[in-house]
Amino acid sequence: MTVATLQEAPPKRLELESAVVRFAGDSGDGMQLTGGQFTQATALAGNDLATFPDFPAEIRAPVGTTFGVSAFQINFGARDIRTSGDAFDCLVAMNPAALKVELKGLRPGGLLIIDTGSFNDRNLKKAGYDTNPLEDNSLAAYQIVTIDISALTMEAVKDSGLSKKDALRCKNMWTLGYVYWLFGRDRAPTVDGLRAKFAKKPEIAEANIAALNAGHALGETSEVDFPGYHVPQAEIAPGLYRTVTGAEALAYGLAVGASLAEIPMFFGSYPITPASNLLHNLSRMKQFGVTTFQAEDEIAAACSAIGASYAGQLGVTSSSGPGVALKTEAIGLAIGVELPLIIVNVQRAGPSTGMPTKTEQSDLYQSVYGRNADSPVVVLAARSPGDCFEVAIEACRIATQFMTPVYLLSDGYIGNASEPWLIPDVDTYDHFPVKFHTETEGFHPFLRNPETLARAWAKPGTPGLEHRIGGIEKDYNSGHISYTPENHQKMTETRLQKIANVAKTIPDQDVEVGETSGKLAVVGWGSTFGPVSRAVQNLRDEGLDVSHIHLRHIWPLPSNLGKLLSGYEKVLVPEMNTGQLLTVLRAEYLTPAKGLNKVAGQPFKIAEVEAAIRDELES
Amino acid sequence: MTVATLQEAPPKRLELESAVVRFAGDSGDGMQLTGGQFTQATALAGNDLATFPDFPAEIRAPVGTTFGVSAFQINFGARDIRTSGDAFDCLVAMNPAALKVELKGLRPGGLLIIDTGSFNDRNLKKAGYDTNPLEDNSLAAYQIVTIDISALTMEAVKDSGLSKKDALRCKNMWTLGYVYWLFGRDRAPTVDGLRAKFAKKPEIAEANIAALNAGHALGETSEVDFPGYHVPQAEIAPGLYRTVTGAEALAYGLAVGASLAEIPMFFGSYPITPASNLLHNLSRMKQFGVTTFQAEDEIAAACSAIGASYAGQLGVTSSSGPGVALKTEAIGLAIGVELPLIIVNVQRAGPSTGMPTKTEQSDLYQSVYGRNADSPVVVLAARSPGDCFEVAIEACRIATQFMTPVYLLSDGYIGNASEPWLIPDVDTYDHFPVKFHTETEGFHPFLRNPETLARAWAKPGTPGLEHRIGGIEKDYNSGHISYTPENHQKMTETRLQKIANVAKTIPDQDVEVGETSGKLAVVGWGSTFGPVSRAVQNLRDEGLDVSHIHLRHIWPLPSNLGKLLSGYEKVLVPEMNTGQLLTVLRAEYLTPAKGLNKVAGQPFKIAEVEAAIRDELES
Amino acid sequence: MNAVTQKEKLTAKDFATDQEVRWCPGCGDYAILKAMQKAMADMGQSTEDNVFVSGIGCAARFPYYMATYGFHTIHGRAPAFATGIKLSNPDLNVWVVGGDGDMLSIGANHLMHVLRRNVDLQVLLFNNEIYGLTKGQYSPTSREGTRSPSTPLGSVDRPIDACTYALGAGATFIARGIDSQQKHLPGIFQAASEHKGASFVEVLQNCIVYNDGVFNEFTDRDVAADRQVHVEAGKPLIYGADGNKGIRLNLQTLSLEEVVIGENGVTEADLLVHDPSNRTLAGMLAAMNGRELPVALGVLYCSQEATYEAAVHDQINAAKQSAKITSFNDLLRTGHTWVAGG
Amino acid sequence: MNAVTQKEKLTAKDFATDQEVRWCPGCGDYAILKAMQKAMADMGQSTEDNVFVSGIGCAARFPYYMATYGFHTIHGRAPAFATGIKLSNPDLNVWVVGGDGDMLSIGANHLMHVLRRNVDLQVLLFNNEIYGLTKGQYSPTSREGTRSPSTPLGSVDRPIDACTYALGAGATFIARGIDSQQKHLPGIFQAASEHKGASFVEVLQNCIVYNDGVFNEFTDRDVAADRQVHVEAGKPLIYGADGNKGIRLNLQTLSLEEVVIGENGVTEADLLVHDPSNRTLAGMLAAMNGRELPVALGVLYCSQEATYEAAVHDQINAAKQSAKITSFNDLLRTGHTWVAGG
Ligand SMILES: Cc1ncc(C[n+]2csc(CCOP(=O)(O)OP(=O)(O)O)c2C)c(N)n1
Ligand SMILES: Cc1ncc(C[n+]2csc(CCOP(=O)(O)OP(=O)(O)O)c2C)c(N)n1
Ligand code: SF4
Ligand code: SF4
Ligand SMILES: [Mg+2]
Ligand SMILES: [Mg+2]
Repeated sequence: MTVATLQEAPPKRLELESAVVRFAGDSGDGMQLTGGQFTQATALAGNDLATFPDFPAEIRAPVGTTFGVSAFQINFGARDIRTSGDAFDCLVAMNPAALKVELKGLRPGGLLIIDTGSFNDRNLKKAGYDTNPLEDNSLAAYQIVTIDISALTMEAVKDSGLSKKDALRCKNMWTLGYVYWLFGRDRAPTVDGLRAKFAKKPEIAEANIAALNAGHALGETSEVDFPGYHVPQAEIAPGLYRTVTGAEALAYGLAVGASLAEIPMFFGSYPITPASNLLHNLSRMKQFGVTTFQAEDEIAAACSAIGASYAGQLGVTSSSGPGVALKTEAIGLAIGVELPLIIVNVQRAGPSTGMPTKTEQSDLYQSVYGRNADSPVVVLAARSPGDCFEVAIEACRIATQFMTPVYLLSDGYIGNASEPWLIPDVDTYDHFPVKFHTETEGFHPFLRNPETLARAWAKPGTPGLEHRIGGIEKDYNSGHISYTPENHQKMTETRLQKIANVAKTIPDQDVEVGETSGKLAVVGWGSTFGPVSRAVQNLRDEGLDVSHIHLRHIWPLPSNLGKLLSGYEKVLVPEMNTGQLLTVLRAEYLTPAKGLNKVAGQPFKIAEVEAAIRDELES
Repeated sequence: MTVATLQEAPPKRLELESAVVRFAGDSGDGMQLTGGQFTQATALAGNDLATFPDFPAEIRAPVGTTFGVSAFQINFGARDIRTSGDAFDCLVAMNPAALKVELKGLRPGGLLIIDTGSFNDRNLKKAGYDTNPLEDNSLAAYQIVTIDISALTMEAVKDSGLSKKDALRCKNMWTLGYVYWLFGRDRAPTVDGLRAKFAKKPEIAEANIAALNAGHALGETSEVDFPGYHVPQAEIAPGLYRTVTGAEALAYGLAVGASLAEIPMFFGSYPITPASNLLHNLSRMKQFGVTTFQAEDEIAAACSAIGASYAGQLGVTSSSGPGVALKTEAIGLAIGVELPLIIVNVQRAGPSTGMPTKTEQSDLYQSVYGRNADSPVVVLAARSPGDCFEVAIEACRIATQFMTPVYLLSDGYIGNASEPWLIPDVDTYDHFPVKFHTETEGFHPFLRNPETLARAWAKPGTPGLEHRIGGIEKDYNSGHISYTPENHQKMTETRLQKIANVAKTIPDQDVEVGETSGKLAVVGWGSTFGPVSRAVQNLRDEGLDVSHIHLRHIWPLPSNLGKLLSGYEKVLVPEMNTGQLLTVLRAEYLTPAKGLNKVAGQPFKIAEVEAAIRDELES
Repeated sequence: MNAVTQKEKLTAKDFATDQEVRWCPGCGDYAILKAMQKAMADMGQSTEDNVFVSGIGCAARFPYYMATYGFHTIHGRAPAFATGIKLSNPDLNVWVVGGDGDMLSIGANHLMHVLRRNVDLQVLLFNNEIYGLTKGQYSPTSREGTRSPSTPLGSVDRPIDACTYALGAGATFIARGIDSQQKHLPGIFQAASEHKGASFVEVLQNCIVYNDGVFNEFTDRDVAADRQVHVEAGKPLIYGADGNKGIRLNLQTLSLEEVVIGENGVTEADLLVHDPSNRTLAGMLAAMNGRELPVALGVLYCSQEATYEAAVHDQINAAKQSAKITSFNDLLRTGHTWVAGG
Repeated sequence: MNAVTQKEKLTAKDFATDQEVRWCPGCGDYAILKAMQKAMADMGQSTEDNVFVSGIGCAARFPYYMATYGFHTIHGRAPAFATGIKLSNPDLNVWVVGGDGDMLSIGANHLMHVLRRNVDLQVLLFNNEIYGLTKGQYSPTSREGTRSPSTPLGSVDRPIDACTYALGAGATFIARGIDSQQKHLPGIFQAASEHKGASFVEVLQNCIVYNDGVFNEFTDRDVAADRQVHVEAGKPLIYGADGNKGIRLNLQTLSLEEVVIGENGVTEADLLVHDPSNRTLAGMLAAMNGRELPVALGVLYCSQEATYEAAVHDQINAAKQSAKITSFNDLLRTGHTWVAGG
C-alpha cells in the first residue's frame, strides 16, 4: 500500500490562530465518535472550541448514500471560539457521498483528506458522481491528501483476529490518529478511553489502538508537502472544565433549579427529535429524586406535569415545535389555574415535520403568542449549550415564584452541540425556596402575594386547605367559579400584570459587545449568539460602530430594553426564522428594526452576519 | 288582582328614535323564545334592529339562581341599528335573580317591568336579597311597573285545562303581550306562529294566545302613567329580509362558497360552545352535498378535513379557541403540504375553559402567530351575523385559489346574535372554479401557478398523477423529500410570498365612516363593528374629526393599509382582548397606535368607545 | 413519634361543599354524587387525602361538589393529570371523573394508557350516551340512529361499549353500576377504591334533558329484575323477578344464553359462576347490555397486579440507595474534566 | 358509455417508486413492503385508486415507496386523515400504515374510532415494540423491563396487546402476521382489502437496530413451528413441528390450553375449530402471544357489518332525493321573511 500523493515533509508545524475541521462519512463510519474524541483531545490541549454534530434524519440510511452522510464539525483556536466555524479549513471525507455533500463547505485552498479505498464505482454512483472526482481535476482548488485508509486500517489490525467487517470499523480511529498527528494532539487519553470502553472486548480495544497509532505514524513518517499545524493554547477563564451539550446542561439545570426551589422535579415528556435527549438525560437522574414519565403523547406529557405541579412538585415538560403545538391547550389551563410549569422547546426546522434534525429558531411566535385567549406567559431562551444550565435555573425560579408557565427555548443546534464548560459550583447559587401555603384561616387558592401577584400554592394532602380549581374563570376574591364581567376583566389584567412583574426581578439588559448607544445594535437571541458576537467583535476590531445585544428574557422583555434600543440609529435582528423577535420588538418599542433572516436549517455563518452589518452601516 | 302602582293613562304614545329592551328571567322562563318573537314582530314593524341572546353556562341551572338567569336583548329603531344597545331603556325582570343580575344595565329613569308573583322569600333569598327590593326603596331611580304576571297568567288560562305547571309556562307570552302593547306591535304573526307550532297540542296554543292577549289587554285598559311608545319605521335598503344568526350565515356562506368553487364541501368538527351551532346547521344541509363528520376530537376533525381536501373536496373545520389550539399541529401540516382548509373559530372568553358562553376576540394572536415554525396563513374576520356569509365565501375563494389554510374568526356574540339580513341573490356571485391538475406530462405536486404561487391540486383516483406528499420539507423542483439548506430557504420564502400574494387579490381597505385622513382613525375588526361605527358616527355628528376603519382581512393586511393609517395623527384600536390587532399593526407599520381593551365577556358599549375617542382627541 | 390524634369519622355530609350544584334538576349525576359521599363516609376517608380530577362536561363538574381536593381540568385529559398527581404523591387517593364524551370520544387514549399502566386511580365514567354540557350531540356510546343536533337524521356510528373497551385496554378492575341504585353504587365505589391499581367504573347515568330514559329497557321498574344481573364473585349468575333466570355458557357457540331454572331440565349447577379473575368471562359479561341478555352489574373483572406508581418509586428509591454520585457538584464533575487557564 | 379500455394487470414492481428506500439495512419493513407490492399485484389493483396514508415513524415512511397515491401525515393521526379521504371518495381503496408508537401511543384513540365506526379502510400496524425513528425509546407494546434510552433501568409499564385492543375497540376484522412470512403476508393484506369495513392487521416487525430479535422466541427457525399457529376458518387449531399440537378449550377455567394429539387420549376432535365470527374466541386467540401458548397468526376475527362511509352517503343521497329545497336561493328564503324599504 502506498500513499500516492504524499510528498516531501517540511521541517516545522505551521501555527494557526484557529482551525475548523469537519469529519464526514457514512452513518456507519463512526464520525460522531471520532469528533467527540477529537474534541476531548483538543480541549485538553488548551484550545477553546465549539462543535456541531450534523447527522442524517435516517436511523441508518443505506450505505454510501448522500442522505446517509454523518458529519461532525469542530472549530478550535487560540482565541475564544464562538461558533463551530464558517468554512472548513480541513475536511475529512470517508466516502464519495461525504465529499459530494460537504465539499462546498471547504474553503478554497483548504485541506481535503480522502479515503480513496471507498472511491469505487459503486460508491461513486451512489453519491451521484458520473466521473471520479479524484481523477477529473475537479478538486484542483484544494490541497488534497488521498490515502487508502481502508487498506491501511486492514493492514494495521491484521493481527487482531477481527473479522474483516469489524476490522474495517477501525477506519475512523485510523483517521483520528492521522488528524491527531496533523494538529499535534496527544493520543494517550483516547487510548485509555478505548481500553476502558472495551474492557470486556480487549481485542477490539487493541485493534482500534493499533489503527489509531498507524494513522498517527503515517503522519509522522510519510513525506508530505505540509508540516502539520500548531494551534496555541487559548486564554481561557481558569478552572475545571468539561464538555457539555445543551441537552446535558438543561437536564442539570432543571434538576438543580428544582433543588434550589426545594421541591422535587417531575418531568413528563414524549420523545421527539431533537428534544428526546433531555428525556434520556433526566431518566438517568433518578437518584436526585427526579421522576421521569414517558407519556403516551405530548398532551398527556404536559397534563401530567401540570398534575404534578398541582400536587406540589415542579412540573416540567419538553418537546419540539409540533409537539408543543399539541400542548398549548393544556398550557392555557396552567395559565388559568396559575400553576408552575416549564415547557422546554428544542426547536427544529418546520413547518410540520419539516426537517427534524435541522435547527431553526422559528417557534418564538408560538411561545410568545401561540395560545388562544389573553394568555401571557414567560419566555426565556438559551444562547449556548452551557447557557442552558443558567437559563434552566432561571426558568425554575420564575415558574415557582410567579406560579406561571415558562417557555424555555433551545434549538437543535444548542441541544446537540457541545462546548467546553467551566463547571459551576452549585453550592454558590441562591436558593428560592417554595413556601407552600399552610394557613387555613382565610384561605382560598387565589389569594395573591401582593408584590408578585403570584397565587397561594396549597398542596393536596394538607388538612384544612381542601380546594377545587379549574379552567373556568375564577372569582378574584374567593377563587370560586365566576362569570361576572368585571371579575373577568380584573382577572385578565391581573394575569397580565403578574407576568409583567417578572420583569422587575430580572437584570437590566446589558450590551454583550460594544457601546450602549451608537450607529447599529445587533439584537440576537438564542443560538445566534456565537456568530453574532464574533461578527460584531470582528467588525468592531475593524473600527465599525456596531454593538451586540443578546436577549435571554424574550417575554417579558427587560425593563430597560426600549430605552437602550432607542440609543442606536439602527437595529438589526438576525434570526433563524422569517422575523419573529423582530415583530415583538417593533410592536413593543416601535423601533424601526430590520431582520436578517436565515431559514436553511443551519446556523448563521459569521460572514453572513458581517455582510449584513456592513450593509446596514452603509445603507 | 289589581295592578298596584299603575296610575292615570296619558293620551298618546311617546315617539322614540330607538329603544333597548332586555327580557330577563329564569332559564325555564322562555326568555329566548320571547325575545325571538319580539324580534320578528319588530322587524315586521319596519324597524332596524340588533339582538343579543345572553344565556347561562348551565344547561338547566337550578330555578331562581343568579347563574340561571337567561336574557335576551334587542335594540330597535327608526335609524340604522349597529349594536344590541348600551343601557336598557326597558328591563323585564321575571324573578328576583333576574333583577339582581340585570338591574345595573338599566339606564336611570328606565322602565322596569317586574313580575311580583315571583318575589317571594325563597326566590329573594336565592337571588341574594336580604330585603325585598320592591319594598326597600332601592328602585327609586327607575320607572317601575309591578305586575303579578304569574297570577294574571293563571287567571288568563284558567279555562285551558292545563296543569298549573303548564299554565304557568304561559307567563312569557303574557309578558310578550304586554310589551307588544308597550311598543304597538302586531300580535297576529305570533298568534299564527303559536298555532302552527302547537298544531298537535291546540290547548297549549290557545292558552298561550290567551295569555298573550291578556297581557296586551292589560296594557290597553289599565290606567298607567305612561302612554306606550312608538318607534317609527327605519329607512332600510329595500328588499327581502330575514333574520339570520352568525352560525346560520356561516353555514350558508361556506356551502355557497364551496359551490362557487365547484367542489363538494366536507365539514369535520367536534362540538364546543359557542361553535357547535355551525355543526348543527351544516348537518341539516345534506341535500346540498355537504358532508358533516362529528369527529372524536378537534384533532381528528381538522385531520379529516385535511384528508378531504387531499381527496379533492373543500375541507372545513370549526371550533373555539381551546379546540383550535389542538388543531394547530394539523394546520401546520396543511400549511406544509399546501392544501385548502378553512378553520372557523367562534371565539369565546378564555384562557382555558374561561367563560364558554361569553364573547371575546382574543384568538387573533393564535390565528396570526399561533403555530410552530414559519407558518404563514390567511386570517379573516366577520363583523356581524350577516357578514359571516360574505366572509365565508371569501374564505372559500382564498383557500382554494391559494391552496392554503384560512382562519375565519367569528365570536360568541356574532354566532348567536341575529340581525335582519337583506337576503342576497346567490346567482349574482362570481364563481371561482377549482381546476384540478390533469396533465401528467411534467407533473409533480409542487408545480406552482406562477401568479399566485399556489401549487397544483391533483386528485387521488386520477391515473398518471399518483404522488406522495407529507410534512417533511419538499424539493421545490420535484416535490420529493429534501433536506438541503437552500431548498428550505426557498420553500420558506415561497410559502411566505404565496400568502403575501393574497393581498393582491383583495380590495383596498376603505374607510367605513369618515375621511381617509385626519386626527384619529379608529381601527376595528370583527364584532366591535357595531359599537365602533355607531360611536364614530355619533361623534362625527358632533363635529369631531374621527374616522372608522374596519378590517375584514387580518392577514395578509390590505396593501394600502399602512399608507392609509399614516394619514391620521392618531390611531385607536378597540378590541375585546388585551391588544392583539394592536400588536400586528404596530409591528407592521410602526404606527403608534393605542388600544382600547375590554375583556369582560361582553361587547363594547357605544358609550365606552365614545369616551375613549374623546380621550384620544383631547389628550 | 408523635401520638396520632384520633380523627372523628366523617359523615356523608362532610363531603359536600357549599357550592350550589349546577346540574339540571332530575339529572342522574345527583344520585351518583350522593352515593359517592356515602361511600367516602363508609370507607372512613378523609377530605384532605382524596383528590377528584375531572375533564369537561356535566359529569366533570363533580369535583366542585366534593369537599376534598379537586381539579377540573380540560376535556378528555383527566387521566393524564391524575397520573402526574399520583406519581407525585402516591399517598393521595385519586379519583378521575368524566362523561362518555370526555373519556371515550376525545379522551379514550389517555383512558387506555392509565388502565394498561395500572396507575392506582379510580376512573369513573358517567355514561349518559350523550354530550350533555354542549347541548345534546350524540356521543361514541350513543345507539345507532340517535337523533341529535349533529345527527338530525340519526347517527350511523357503531357505538363503543365502555367496559369492553376497558378490558381491551388492559384494565385490572372493571365494574358497572346505575346512577339510581343507591344500594349498590357506594359498594362499587368502595371496591374500586380498595383495588390497588387502575379501577374502571362505568355508571349508567340518565341525562334527563337530552337523553331521558335511554336505559329504560332495563331500568324501568317493571323490567329491572328481569333485565339486570348483579354479579358476585363465586355466585351463579341468577336473576329475574322470580329469581329463576340464569346465564349459561353455550359450548357450541362459545357464547352466553339466558335459561330458566326448572325449564328444559336446567338446574342452578348449569349456570355460570362468576369469577372476577377470568378475562374471557369478563368480556362476555361486559357485552351483555340489557337487550338480548340482561345488563351485567357489579364488579365484572378484578385482577391484582403491580401498580405503576409503586414500580416507578421502587426504581427511584433503588437508584437513590445504590447511587454513588449524590451531590450535584459531583454529578457535574463526572466524566472527562480538565483544568484550564489560571 | 365509453368502452372501458382493458388495463394491463400490474406486477409487484409496478407498485415500487423510484425513491430510495430509507430504512436501515435488514429492517423488517422491507419485507412488509415486498409483501404489499405482491398483494397489490395479486389483487389486480391499480396504482391510481389506492391511497396509503401514514403517521410518523419508520413504518410511516411506507407510502413513499408505493407507486400509488400517498399521504405522510402527522404522528398518530393517520386514521383521521384516512376517514376524511374515504368519506370524500369512497371509490378509493385506502390503507393506513403506522408503527406501535404511532397507532398505540399517541394515536390509539383515532385507531379506536376508525375501528368502531367501521370505516372501510385497512389499518396496518407494524409492531416492532419500540420507537424506531426517534432512536429506540420503549413503546406501549414493549415488554416490561425493556431497557431503552428513556427507561435505562427497564420499563415498568404493562404493555398493551394490539389485537386485544382492536377487539375491545370494536374492530370487525383482525389479523396478525409476521414481516418475514412472505407466504402468508400477501394473503392477509388481500383478505383485509377485501373485507368491507375497517380491517386491522398487526404485523410483527423486527427492528434490527433497536429491538433486534424481540420476536425470536416464536420466530426462530427451530421453534417457529411449535410456537406459531396459523388459524384458518373451519379448521382445528393444529400446529407443531410434528403437526400434532393443538389448542383446546378448558371448560373449567374457561381458558385455552396446549395439548398433544395422541397424548392423554386427545384427538383432533377435542381441538377448537377456528370460527372467525366468534368474538370470544378471537379474544382468546389475540391473547396468545408465543409464550405460554403459541402466537396466533392469520385472520383472527371477521364480521360483516355496515360501513360508515356507506351509511353517511346513503343519508346524503336520501336527503338529496327527498329534498324540497334544492337551490341556495330557496334555502336562504326559507322561514320567516319580510319585504322592507323601497
Ligand atoms: C377541547 C375541548 N373540546 C370540546 C369542548 C366542549 N365540550 C365540553 S364537554 C363536552 C362533551 C360532554 O359530554 P360528556 O363528556 O359525555 O359529559 P356530559 O356533559 O354528558 O356529562 C364537549 C364536547 C371542550 N370544552 N374542550
Ligand atoms: C407530534 C409528534 N410527536 C412526536 C414525534 C416524534 N416521533 C416520530 S415517530 C415516533 C414514534 C416512532 O415509533 P413507531 O410509531 O413505533 O414507529 P417505528 O419508527 O418504530 O416504525 C415519535 C415519537 C413526532 N414526529 N410528532
Ligand atoms: S344536561 Fe343532562 S347530564 Fe347535563 S346536567 Fe342536565 S341532565 Fe345532567
Ligand atoms: S430504526 Fe428499526 S424500524 Fe426504523 S428503519 Fe431502522 S431497523 Fe427499521
Ligand atoms: Mg355524556
Ligand atoms: Mg415501533
